[in-house]
Amino acid sequence: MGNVLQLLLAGLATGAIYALAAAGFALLWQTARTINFAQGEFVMLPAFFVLAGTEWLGLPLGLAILLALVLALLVLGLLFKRAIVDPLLPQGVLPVVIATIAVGILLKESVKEFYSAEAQPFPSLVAGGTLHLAGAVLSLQDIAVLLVAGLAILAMQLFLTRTRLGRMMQATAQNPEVALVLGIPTRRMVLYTFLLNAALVTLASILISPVYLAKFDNGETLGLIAFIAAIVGGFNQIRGAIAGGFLVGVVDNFGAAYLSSDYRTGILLLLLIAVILLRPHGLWGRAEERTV
Amino acid sequence: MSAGRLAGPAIGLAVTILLLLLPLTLRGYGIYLMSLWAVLTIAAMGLNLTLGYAGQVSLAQGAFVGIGAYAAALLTTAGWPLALGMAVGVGLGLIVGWLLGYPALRVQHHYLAFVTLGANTLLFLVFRNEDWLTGGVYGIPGIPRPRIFGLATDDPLVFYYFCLAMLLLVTLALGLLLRSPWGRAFEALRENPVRAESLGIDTRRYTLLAFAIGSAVGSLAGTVYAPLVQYIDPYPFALGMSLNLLLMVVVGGSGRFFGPWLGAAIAVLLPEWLRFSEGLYLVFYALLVILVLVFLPGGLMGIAERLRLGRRPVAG
Amino acid sequence: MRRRELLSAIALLALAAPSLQAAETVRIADVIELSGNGATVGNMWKNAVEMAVEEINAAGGILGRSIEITHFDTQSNPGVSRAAVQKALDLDPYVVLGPIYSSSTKVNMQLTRQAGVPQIVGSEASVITEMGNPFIFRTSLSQAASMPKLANYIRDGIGAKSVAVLWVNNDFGRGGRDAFVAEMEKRGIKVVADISSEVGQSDFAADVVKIKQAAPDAAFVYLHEEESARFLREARKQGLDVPLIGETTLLNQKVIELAGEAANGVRGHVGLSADAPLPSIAAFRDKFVARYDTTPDHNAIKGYLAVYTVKEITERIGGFDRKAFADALHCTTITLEQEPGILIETSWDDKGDVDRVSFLAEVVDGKQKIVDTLPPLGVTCN
Amino acid sequence: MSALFEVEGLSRRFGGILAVDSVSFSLAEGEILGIIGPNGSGKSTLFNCILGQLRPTAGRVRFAGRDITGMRPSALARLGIGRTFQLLQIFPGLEVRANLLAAGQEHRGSMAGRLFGPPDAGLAEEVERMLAFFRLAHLAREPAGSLSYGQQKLLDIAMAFMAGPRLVFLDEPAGGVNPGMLAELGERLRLLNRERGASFVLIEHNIEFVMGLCSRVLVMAEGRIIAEGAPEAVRADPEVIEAYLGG
Repeated sequence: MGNVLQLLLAGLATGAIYALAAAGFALLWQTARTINFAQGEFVMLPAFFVLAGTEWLGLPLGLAILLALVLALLVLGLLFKRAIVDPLLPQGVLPVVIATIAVGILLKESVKEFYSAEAQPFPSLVAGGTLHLAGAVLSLQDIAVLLVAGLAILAMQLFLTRTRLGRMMQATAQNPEVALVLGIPTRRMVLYTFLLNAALVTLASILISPVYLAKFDNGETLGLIAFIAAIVGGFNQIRGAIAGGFLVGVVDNFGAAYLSSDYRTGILLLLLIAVILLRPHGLWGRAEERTV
Repeated sequence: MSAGRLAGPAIGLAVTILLLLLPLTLRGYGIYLMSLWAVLTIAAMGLNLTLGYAGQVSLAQGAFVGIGAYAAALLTTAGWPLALGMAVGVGLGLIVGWLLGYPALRVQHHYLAFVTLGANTLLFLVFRNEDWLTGGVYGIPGIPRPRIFGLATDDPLVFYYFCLAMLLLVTLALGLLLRSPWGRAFEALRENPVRAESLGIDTRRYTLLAFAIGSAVGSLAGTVYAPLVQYIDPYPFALGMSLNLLLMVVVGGSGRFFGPWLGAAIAVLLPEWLRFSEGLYLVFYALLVILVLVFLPGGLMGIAERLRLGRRPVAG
Repeated sequence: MRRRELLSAIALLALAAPSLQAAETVRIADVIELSGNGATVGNMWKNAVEMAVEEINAAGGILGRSIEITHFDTQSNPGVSRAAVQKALDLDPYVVLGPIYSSSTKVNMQLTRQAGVPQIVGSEASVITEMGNPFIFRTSLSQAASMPKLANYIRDGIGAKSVAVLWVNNDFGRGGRDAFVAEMEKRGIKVVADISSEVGQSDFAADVVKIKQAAPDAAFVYLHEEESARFLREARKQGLDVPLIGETTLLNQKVIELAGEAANGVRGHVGLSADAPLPSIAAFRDKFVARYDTTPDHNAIKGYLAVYTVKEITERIGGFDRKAFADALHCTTITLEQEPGILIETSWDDKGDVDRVSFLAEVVDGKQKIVDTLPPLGVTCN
Repeated sequence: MSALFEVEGLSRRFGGILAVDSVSFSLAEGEILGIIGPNGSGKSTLFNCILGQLRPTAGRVRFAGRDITGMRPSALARLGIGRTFQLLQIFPGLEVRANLLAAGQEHRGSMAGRLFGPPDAGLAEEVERMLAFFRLAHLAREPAGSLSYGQQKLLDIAMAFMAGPRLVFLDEPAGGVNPGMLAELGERLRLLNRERGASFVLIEHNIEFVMGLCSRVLVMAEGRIIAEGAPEAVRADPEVIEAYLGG
């Protein structure tokens, strides 16, 4: 029982990170028809912005995180949109997919060359320590990850549904033509989406790196699992993608513990393929009427 | 105009002579690189059929190279001739490729990219975990080089000519295929699947065929790769090779017949050209891919076409 | 550009090849992981090789000839490593050093064998020296040599009757796991949990739970550096109270740095260690730190002693004959008195396997502490 | 004379909305039938249900005595049912000639024949005829995407006729075509009808075009057929005027 709870809680804590990455992934798809194959590297990078801030510039952690956020907004938000997506999207979805594959390589290799090929310890914002709960153990870091990620997801949902700006972004995502007719500055809304994604990956990066260390190739696994999460949950619906993140985190842990550790990744991939074939809009997604 | 018309054959002749004679001036490493280029070009031409001509994205081509490589390695180390390994490898490639096509009937574009990506990783896991068959992480050592009409190909130069001959055969076969109505149906599928279907083109069947044939060509490349490196394990056939093959096709020019020749050449030679940059060559490569995508949607072969004004696109 | 390079290389070789003996330098090729996942270990090796070469050249070279070292990057990729060895052989080197990754060595060792060039590698997979290749030599104990020592420790030192084994599912991890399990069976120790994990895996919660459920007397953890650190943190978090046993990597300084406090209490066997209680190693460590501003690991020691092995054996045979070199490096021992650069007395058997003392260590207060020195297994030579 | 083509009680529901509400009509060999109606009256949905793009919720479709309900578009095409789309649908990256070859190649011979047979699938002459008929011969080697809109429209229609269909569905053939070209287009269609005996069903907004071409007209509104008859009679029908003005 304690073990089951342990796996569940650990799965949820990791799943929270997947959820953040998957939500950003879904946002980009909804609003800008952008499939970001570099989303994993996007999560990897901000941790190195922080490390560059503390190690190279000698900044205190808080300031370094702020710097990382600003850099992420500029590079992973603005620059990514202007230099990659804007010129390529008119050619279709596929060129963007291929370009983001290249972006992923670029980010990964750049970090390796210009920072380090080695895994880096990353400062935690939370004190060490653990909490025992019915035979399971949670570290304060886990609790912080769950709390912060949960709050961020909640805040994002409130922002998207309750504020004027958020609703304008939603409208743009759902039907850009109509949004334009309604006088919504859709181009700016699309830009905001990219910025929001950059903020989400920065948050994910800062939450995950103290636990799993910062390393240039962390994005490979993380990106793959975030895609699976988004698609399994339903990536035309942000709520679906978030639920998918938690689900995938939990399934991964239970699968590894009770099914097969050899085929650990395979279990998730089978889930992915089954969902795509049987329920392409995802478990919690909205069915998109396929236009012929 | 007449000069433009002669340019194609003239370039072809020059490239052929270069490919035949250049290795004579090279030592082991240069010959190995050219052999590797020939093998990767075959694999990329297969992907170019699926992606460039039929418009179906596949991120699993590397796994198909693996299927061919394992078929060849297992059979030749058990004493069977490579020809059998090739037949089995290509046959397996056709079957698994056909199966991989089924998801493409339901989902397109990015979804298809994910499904095929998942398939690649699953196949990799099978290569790695089913060690009773594949030798698992230990791989298969001592893969012999074939004898062609009684001639041993142990010498790197002789084996290079074998690789080149395979490449030319594949190029010829694909050229004929793409000129045939099948090729035209593939292109119609890429250009406008709904219209193609309304004109009687069975898009389901052609989609499956595009996957099966493109994948089988990838497997054929694998059957040459195994005796080239003489040792295989699962790692070369993970997602990385699929992504690299995809980038080769795109850089060379997706849907351009000779695009993979150029794309593979750049992928193989770029680390050499950028030797001064040490590890940075991948950064440059990624930048090159992005620049090509943004500024040259037709890939590098697209420039060649633009330069030869008056010539038509290489279409069926 | 490439063609010009090749042509000039060919011209150079055409001149140089027939009269290798007459040249003033001796060419050594270093084929090593400079990029890719193995960049960390590869650069340790490369830096130490550079250091050794400079020292030897400054002291007059080998038999009066200075070493000309060329590094080739395997990109941690077996296919590329084969190309890199091919490229290295085009330079007609006297000896090839590296690589470290066993998967790469297995692919490229065939080439040096065909060319008749001795290859001194940093790989530890058992299979490398089991193919009857007369030109392959190790710099460290193979998995087959380390595991018996570790197994004895688990039986005698820990007193375990049952163990769990957690390994990384690649040729390194699988090779170690297979050798380990065989040794356990020989000693009648039960393997109660046999858990594979992925390269780059971040979440080890399930793995720790599985070990807990199996309730073994000890757990043997055979992962790469980052994964080791992530596992140790998760184990500490879940309060896993089983002795955690490692082989070299788990007690590595990098793991300790990454895992922090969670590494304390880890025990195990260490083949080579920069913390070994030997003055020669301590001196090497200081030199390395002074030069590169980073602590050397066992891979640095391997690279360093590989170069000094070339020097010592060449001086023994009195010339630059590759075949004689390979013969002389079989069934031999290099002592510290003969060549201080060997750092630690090392013997090679008839297959190219290494034998030497090794250590039992424990992580105490964030430092690897050597608690015992184990004698060599004893070289078998017919 | 038995009908060439029959639709019987065809319905299609989207969620709560009945987009096509038990529509029935038939068509004789050689007939040109026009379907008109205001936007959103269900014309396109009707076409899509007939032509295999959408599965009808209820109803039957028969062609030459055979039940073709729910058959895939390519199968319908091979039976001799061609179509064009509301928006231009060609293969822009292929040459004009290749567009026509692709349009005709699947209608005869076997898959093996298409792989090992001649590259032009024995359609060279037919392609020349079509190019001449639609006055596109001088553009045969141009990429179809580089043609003017009117030329592309002609190509689009030429493709639908490549295989000599018995029945062709035209979805707004006059849409976006300039008046000069329009007369030409009508002329070509009439000729195809007369010389090849092809029957047509066309959806069209351009009432003049429909009246000039069709022998019979159906009027749809809110998913149902509200009027049917000769063009003049329909034009005078008060219910039709109401549907257009009131819609």
